[in-house]
Amino acid sequence: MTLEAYLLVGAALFSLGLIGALSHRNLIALLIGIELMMNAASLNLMAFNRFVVTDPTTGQIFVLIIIGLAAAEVAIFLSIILRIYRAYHDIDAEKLTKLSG
Amino acid sequence: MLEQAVIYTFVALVLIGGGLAAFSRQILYAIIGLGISLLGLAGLFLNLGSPFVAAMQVLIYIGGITVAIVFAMMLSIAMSIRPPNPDARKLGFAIACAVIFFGAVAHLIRGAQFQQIASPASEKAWSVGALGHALLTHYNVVFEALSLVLLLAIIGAILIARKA
Amino acid sequence: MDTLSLILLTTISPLACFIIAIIFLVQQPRAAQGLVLFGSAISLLSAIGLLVQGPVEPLRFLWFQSGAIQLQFGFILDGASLMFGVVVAFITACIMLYSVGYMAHDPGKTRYFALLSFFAWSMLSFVYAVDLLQSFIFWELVGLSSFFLIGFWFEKPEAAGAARKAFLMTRVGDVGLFIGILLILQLVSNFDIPSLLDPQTGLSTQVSPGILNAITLLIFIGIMGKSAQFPLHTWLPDAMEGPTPVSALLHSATMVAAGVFLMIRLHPLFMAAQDTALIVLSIATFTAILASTIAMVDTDIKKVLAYSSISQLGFMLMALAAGSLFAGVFHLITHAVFKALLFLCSGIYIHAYHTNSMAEIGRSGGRRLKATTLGLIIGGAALSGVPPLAGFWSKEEIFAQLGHNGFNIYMAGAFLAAFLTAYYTFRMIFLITKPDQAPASDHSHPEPLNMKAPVLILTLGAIVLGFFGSNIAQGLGLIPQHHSVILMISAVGVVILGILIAYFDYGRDNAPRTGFISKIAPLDTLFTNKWYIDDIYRVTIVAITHALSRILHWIENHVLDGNYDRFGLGILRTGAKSTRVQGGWMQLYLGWAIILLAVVALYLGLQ
Amino acid sequence: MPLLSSILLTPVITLIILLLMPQKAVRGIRLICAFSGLLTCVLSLQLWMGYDPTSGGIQFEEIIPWVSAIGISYHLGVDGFGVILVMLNSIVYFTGVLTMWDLEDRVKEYFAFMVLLVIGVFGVFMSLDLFFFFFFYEIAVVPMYPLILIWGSGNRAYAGMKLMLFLLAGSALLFPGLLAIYHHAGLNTFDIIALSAHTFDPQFQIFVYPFIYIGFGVLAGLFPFHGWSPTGHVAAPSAVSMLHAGVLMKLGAFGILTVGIRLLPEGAAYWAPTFVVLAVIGIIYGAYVAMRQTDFKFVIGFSSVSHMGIVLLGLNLAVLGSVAATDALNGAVFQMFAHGIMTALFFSTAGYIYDKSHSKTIADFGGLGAQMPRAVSIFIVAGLCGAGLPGLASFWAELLVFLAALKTYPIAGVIVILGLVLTAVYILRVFNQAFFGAPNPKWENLKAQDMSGLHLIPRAILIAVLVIFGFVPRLMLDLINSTTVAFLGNF
Amino acid sequence: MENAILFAPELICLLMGLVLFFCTVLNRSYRTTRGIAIASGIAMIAACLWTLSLEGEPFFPGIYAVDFFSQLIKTVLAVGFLFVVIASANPLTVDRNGWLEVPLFFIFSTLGMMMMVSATELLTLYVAMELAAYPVYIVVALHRNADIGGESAAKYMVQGMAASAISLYGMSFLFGTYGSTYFSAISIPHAAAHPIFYLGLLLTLAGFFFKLGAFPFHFWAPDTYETAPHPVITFIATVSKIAAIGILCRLLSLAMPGGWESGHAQTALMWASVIAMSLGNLSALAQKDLKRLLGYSTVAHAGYVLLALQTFAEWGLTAALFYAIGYFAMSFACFLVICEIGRSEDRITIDSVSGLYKRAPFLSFTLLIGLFGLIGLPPTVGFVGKWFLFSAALQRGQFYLVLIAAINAAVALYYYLLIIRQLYWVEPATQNTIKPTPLIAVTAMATIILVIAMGTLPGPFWDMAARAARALIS
Repeated sequence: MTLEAYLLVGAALFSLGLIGALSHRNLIALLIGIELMMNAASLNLMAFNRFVVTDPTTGQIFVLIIIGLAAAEVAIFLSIILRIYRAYHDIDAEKLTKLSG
Repeated sequence: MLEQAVIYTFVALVLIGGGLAAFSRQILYAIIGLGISLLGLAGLFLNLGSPFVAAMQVLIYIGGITVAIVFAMMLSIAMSIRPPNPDARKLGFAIACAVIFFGAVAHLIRGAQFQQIASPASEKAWSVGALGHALLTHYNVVFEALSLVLLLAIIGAILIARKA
Repeated sequence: MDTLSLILLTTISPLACFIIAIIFLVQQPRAAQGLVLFGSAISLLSAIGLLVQGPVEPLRFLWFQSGAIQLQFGFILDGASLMFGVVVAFITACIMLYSVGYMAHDPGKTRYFALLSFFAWSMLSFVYAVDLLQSFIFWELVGLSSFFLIGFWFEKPEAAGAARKAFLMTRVGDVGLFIGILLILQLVSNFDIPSLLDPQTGLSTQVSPGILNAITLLIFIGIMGKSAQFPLHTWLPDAMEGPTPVSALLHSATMVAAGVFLMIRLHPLFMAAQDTALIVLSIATFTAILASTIAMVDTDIKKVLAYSSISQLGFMLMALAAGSLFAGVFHLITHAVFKALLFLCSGIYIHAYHTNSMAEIGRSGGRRLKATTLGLIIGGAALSGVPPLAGFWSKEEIFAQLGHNGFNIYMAGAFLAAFLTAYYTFRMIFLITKPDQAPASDHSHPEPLNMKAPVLILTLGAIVLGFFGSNIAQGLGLIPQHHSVILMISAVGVVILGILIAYFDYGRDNAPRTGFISKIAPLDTLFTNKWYIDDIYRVTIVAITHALSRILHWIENHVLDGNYDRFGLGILRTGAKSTRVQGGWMQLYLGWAIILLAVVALYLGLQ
Repeated sequence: MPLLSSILLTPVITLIILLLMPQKAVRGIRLICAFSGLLTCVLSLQLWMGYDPTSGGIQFEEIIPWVSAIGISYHLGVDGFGVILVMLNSIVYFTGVLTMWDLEDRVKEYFAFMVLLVIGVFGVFMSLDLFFFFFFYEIAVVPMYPLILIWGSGNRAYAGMKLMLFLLAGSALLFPGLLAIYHHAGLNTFDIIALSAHTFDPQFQIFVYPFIYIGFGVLAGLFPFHGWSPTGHVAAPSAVSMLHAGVLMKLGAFGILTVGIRLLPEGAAYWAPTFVVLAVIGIIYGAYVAMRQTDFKFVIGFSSVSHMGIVLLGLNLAVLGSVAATDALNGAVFQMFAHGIMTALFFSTAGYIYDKSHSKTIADFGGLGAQMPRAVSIFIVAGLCGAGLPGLASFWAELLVFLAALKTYPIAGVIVILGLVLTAVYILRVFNQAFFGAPNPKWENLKAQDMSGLHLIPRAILIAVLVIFGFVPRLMLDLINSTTVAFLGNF
Repeated sequence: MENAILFAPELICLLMGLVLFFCTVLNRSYRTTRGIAIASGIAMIAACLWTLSLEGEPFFPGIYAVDFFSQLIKTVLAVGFLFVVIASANPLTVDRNGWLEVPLFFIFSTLGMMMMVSATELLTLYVAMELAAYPVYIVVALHRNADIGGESAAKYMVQGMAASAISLYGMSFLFGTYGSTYFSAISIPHAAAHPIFYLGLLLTLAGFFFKLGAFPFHFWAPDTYETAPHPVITFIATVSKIAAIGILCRLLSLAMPGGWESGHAQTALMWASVIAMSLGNLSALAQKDLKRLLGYSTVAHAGYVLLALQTFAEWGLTAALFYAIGYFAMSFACFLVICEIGRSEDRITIDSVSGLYKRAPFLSFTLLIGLFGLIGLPPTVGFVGKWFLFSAALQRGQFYLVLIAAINAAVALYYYLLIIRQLYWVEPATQNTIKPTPLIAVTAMATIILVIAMGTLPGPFWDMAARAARALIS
């Protein structure tokens, strides 16, 4: 598979993630969408790492770090979801519009 | 040929999983979709020459993150199992956005000319050892910072989730 | 004393009195009154001193410089200003003396005397001014003092209204004058009156006749305002709301004569501007007749005298426009004396009987005030032109001039006016001296000495002044016009005719006591309503001004200001709307942001 | 100590002292302000005397580099215009302090804001650096809002807001304009003198000049952007109106002169015919609208629009380069001074009447002349000055401007001179409705409260100034004329 | 060792952060924790000043740069941290359980920001950015009302995560175009992959725009401003803004001397600037909530800064840096007052400051100065700063752009004046006075002095900013 193909897959994945992030009301679904978007970036990095870059360590480390940060991110986000859930027993993103003035 | 088939399978996994994650109205299916997609990605990573990253993807992403999401979902399950009303308008908007974006990016990608290298770097450069070395020399700041972030995330998660 | 100190004494002493009185003596009216009288006396003496010294070269000082313009101030001391200066100072002094009695019980005495002093200063400064702009300044200040004096009893709305009317109408004229002066300045960058009038290098040699006509016409507009000529004359009758001495001083003898005096000053220019002279002549003649006709039917003694002043001012301007400087000056001086006299007499009547109506005064026993009635009759006769009183001589001079220059139509007008003058004057005299019913009882107090004295002095003046015609002419360096006997006889005839008709209408026993004009109803209505001129103003100029101001006020509030406010509110509303767009559904933002990015990226890619 | 900095620092130091003084020391605060006002007057007088009118150039210059990297320097200096305007500000400042002597509410803050305003005004009149010019310009505008809001009357919140929005909208036009001048010259300096030596591209001048003109013009009451001014005047306390109409509006005209005309002469000449029309409309329009106002201060406010129109007219005529340019500019500057003093007198007196009666409605009064003869007399003097009566300072100014107008645009000249009648109409209307006629028994109690003693001092000073310059215009014209000649020599 | 000195501010920050961490573990009182945090703030400032003039690369070459620019920003960040900790004397709006950790999160976030401005490599930058962001997500969530905190944190975080994902995606293209993550490599123009490069750049910048709260990623700002606990929002509005402007300067400086400067990037930034300031100001007009209003106003101010940055010139950079420092002081003045008056109130509306003049004269004066600064009136830094920003844009001849900005500034006047009106004119609802502690009074005084000093004597500050800008470009 060529670089271009990988990139297109990445773009598709990103777009799917976007749909997830934009269309869902559930906070967890939003999170999933965003994770897909980040993974699309990872795929791109890996593909470039393979086809373009002479020293392949950078891309890999980049992806590893992304994975690590995603873990941290998810941890925080899920705890926030739990906090909201405690308060509301609901995790509907649209209910959150109550805040905006 | 077989190799190609495997790759396409992975690609299919990525896209199908992604589709499931994106379009499913049931959170559980979405999580499963995410898992599938990540699995496919791990396969692609493997194919791109990095077994270590692929392994990490499986371990942390699928093994850690996805499972954490499942737990979170189960903790808040009382509400989330009720299927939310489908909102066609919202979905349509999301799809439109995604399509436009995809169109634009795809167009650009097809038009771009990357200076591709003739052949992949040596095995040594791809090795885990090289990775570890770079992580501890070249990217030591990043590594330290990442650990700090993880520490903070743990503290934060505990604090936030703690019952008042 | 040298000329400079004399002239300074003449002009500055009233000013000094004014300042001291208004600042320090508000609580001491008697002191203020004494001071002002004293100042006026000094002023009069110095003016006489100047006159005795005779004409000298003008004195000039640099006033300021701006660009190409250099303005001077100074004093012009030729025959006209010297004589008129003495007249002004003299009449002012008389009237101040008279006012001591007339205003004895007024609470605003200090203000009154201070203002009189202020008037004396500005009027004298105007008379002696060497620079046209200087003249204008004092011309305006004279107007200002007139404004304050007319409105002296400002608690009376009529007085306040009259003051405003006077100020505004003269202001209209002043604008014309101002433009005229500025035109002169523009053309020759010089305001010095003697050099403007210089036959070799003066204004008339530098500009085309058309422009000269325009300039003199504009100046004449100012004169019209100040000297109450048609159509700017209506303020003067109203101005009679002021105290009577003020009417005597300002609105007959001196201030209104300032316009005439300005024309005297600039006489050569007017003579050079043929068309203007003709226009002036026409307007003056018309005014003389117009005012006389109104005087014929008015019942208020001061109004009658006011209209008479207008008409006499018309006479003076006629003389000047017809080309005789001497006739104008002569009539100006004699008129000043006898009209002041008449006003003072009327003042005594009003003071004594608290009424302005001639018939009422007569009924209340006006003729019992002997000195006053004498003054009234002498002054009236002088006004009518009964020989050999002052008015006869000066009016003769005017007729002579008109006849000499062949202005026959205007002369006919003048005769008509003279006839009417005689008629309405004697109508007034008869109404007062021969009342329709005998006065019930005499409850009037006799005129006090300080009021009687000025009357007597002026009566004397009205009798003898006519014989000084040649001296005046000499002072001006002119030769009087030769009088034709026919003209003189016919003039006297006209006067006598007027007196006779007045006698027939009012004087004889069982007279009808209505004017002959009442038999011609339309004219009677016209005259009684003062030719409807005020009404015409009310429905035209006043109404237009009000309408315009209303329209612009509306524009200000609704178009300009309103739109600014609307604009501001619009922005606020947009703000509220923009927040509403941003509120809520947070994924929408993200979507739009992505679309935006995509479009930009695509745009870049397609380039 | 350099003179200009001393004048500028006097209020600055006063401000600092004020801020350090306790709230309660009302008397001390007043005395300090009065003293500082007097000191500025004395220093301004020294400036006036020390200025050598024969050369007509910039004198008393002081330069300290400020941000040298981009060419900002603290550059002070005055020409003849500056001298008289500094004097004007000192007089109004001093008399303004005296006018507000009786203030009881938040005295310290009031005077602090007022002094800040004064600092700004002084700064503008002295600055020869675009940055500082604008800096002080904005400083002068800022305190208006709290002053109106806290101590004002009537619809003050609205008025204050409107005023600030208008003025800062004007600044919004100025901002790009001033900076464009700087960058277009490419000299890396904001120094006005240095910039004036540079010849700007005519196209550029034509483009930028309207921004400068309208930007400053808003503050100068330029029709049709004058709406803030009457409203603001009405709501402001009297000393603020004094400073505002008396001095602040002059900033706008001074800005047009110093920045617009000095730096962009060709642009100014290109636009002058248009702006002459606006100025003439402003003069007439202001007079007409003033005729229908029911509030003293509104009348004065619109009269300011009309009178400032004369200044603007003069400025525009001056740039047309005709023979009358000198007269026009002389007249405009003279009018700035005369109008400043006159309006100060107007507002201080109207304010006094308002303070005692709490009414500003003309129709409420009637025959007030019998009840408060002194206050009314002073008001009448101011009114007559407004009507352009000779013998008071503004006559000369109007004379010179009208003369130039008549020379350059005869029709415009005739129209504005006819405006004199309109001015008389609305002034007399006020006199007749409020001061003459039968006294209103409602105000009998005011009889005991007529102006006296201390209250008369500031008004007497202002009247004296009006009369002195009314009869001896030379005192001022000698000073301005040489400057004008030098200024117009640049064209 | 030399490297350690170059890294001293971050090192001290890290060490003090660990000390604070142990404090929380040992469960000492909030007073102690705060005391330590203040001490660490002072130590950080000292370290920053010590290293102010140093230059070098403490780690692997190309990853991390210490220069005048970075140290200047770090100094301001350290000052900001100190001030915010002082201001959070009574974080009553924060969950009582989380009090102790608040300084801890602040200090780590500050550390992340410090690293951000020194990072010269994409990956480092990215990690530093997340290090700066996560603690803030956490403290936002730590509102004493779980529902408010959770909601606002979730919103904030979703936007933040999406932005980082987009940013990452963009970085991947940059990486692909150049095969390197070093800025030094990226700054060289690359003709072949031109369009895709722009895509990468745009997406990357989008992430940073989120940080700056600039259009189009500003939507989180008002909501978060309104609902986050006062000390937290003080931190977000002051410290993180500095870092954001710093990093934008760093990124855009790549474009400068013969770099990929181009009409496109400029056009995009220009539009972003115009829309940000207009939208921010217009929306602020309609606000009643004070913090929300300031949130929109931040958006507008970001627009002003972009106005200078889009010039891609030294002048613009200098002006932006100058304004960043000034903006820090001005907005801190406002938020300090909000922290003080709103100790126990969740919402600070405009009415909350009614008649504050009577209740707390000094605080209201502080707020007044802050607002004057934000309006852009002399003698505050707001005026001078705007002068510089607009001047920078005009250097490029963007007359109309400056006109729009200036008109925006005039529109903004309205809502700021409304606050001032409430402050000084309206009668207070309660009479209880607020007396700031001496420490807070001193801080407020220092802020006022900074605002006015920068406004009246801008010379030294400008020179510093110019030096920093030169350090960036060279």
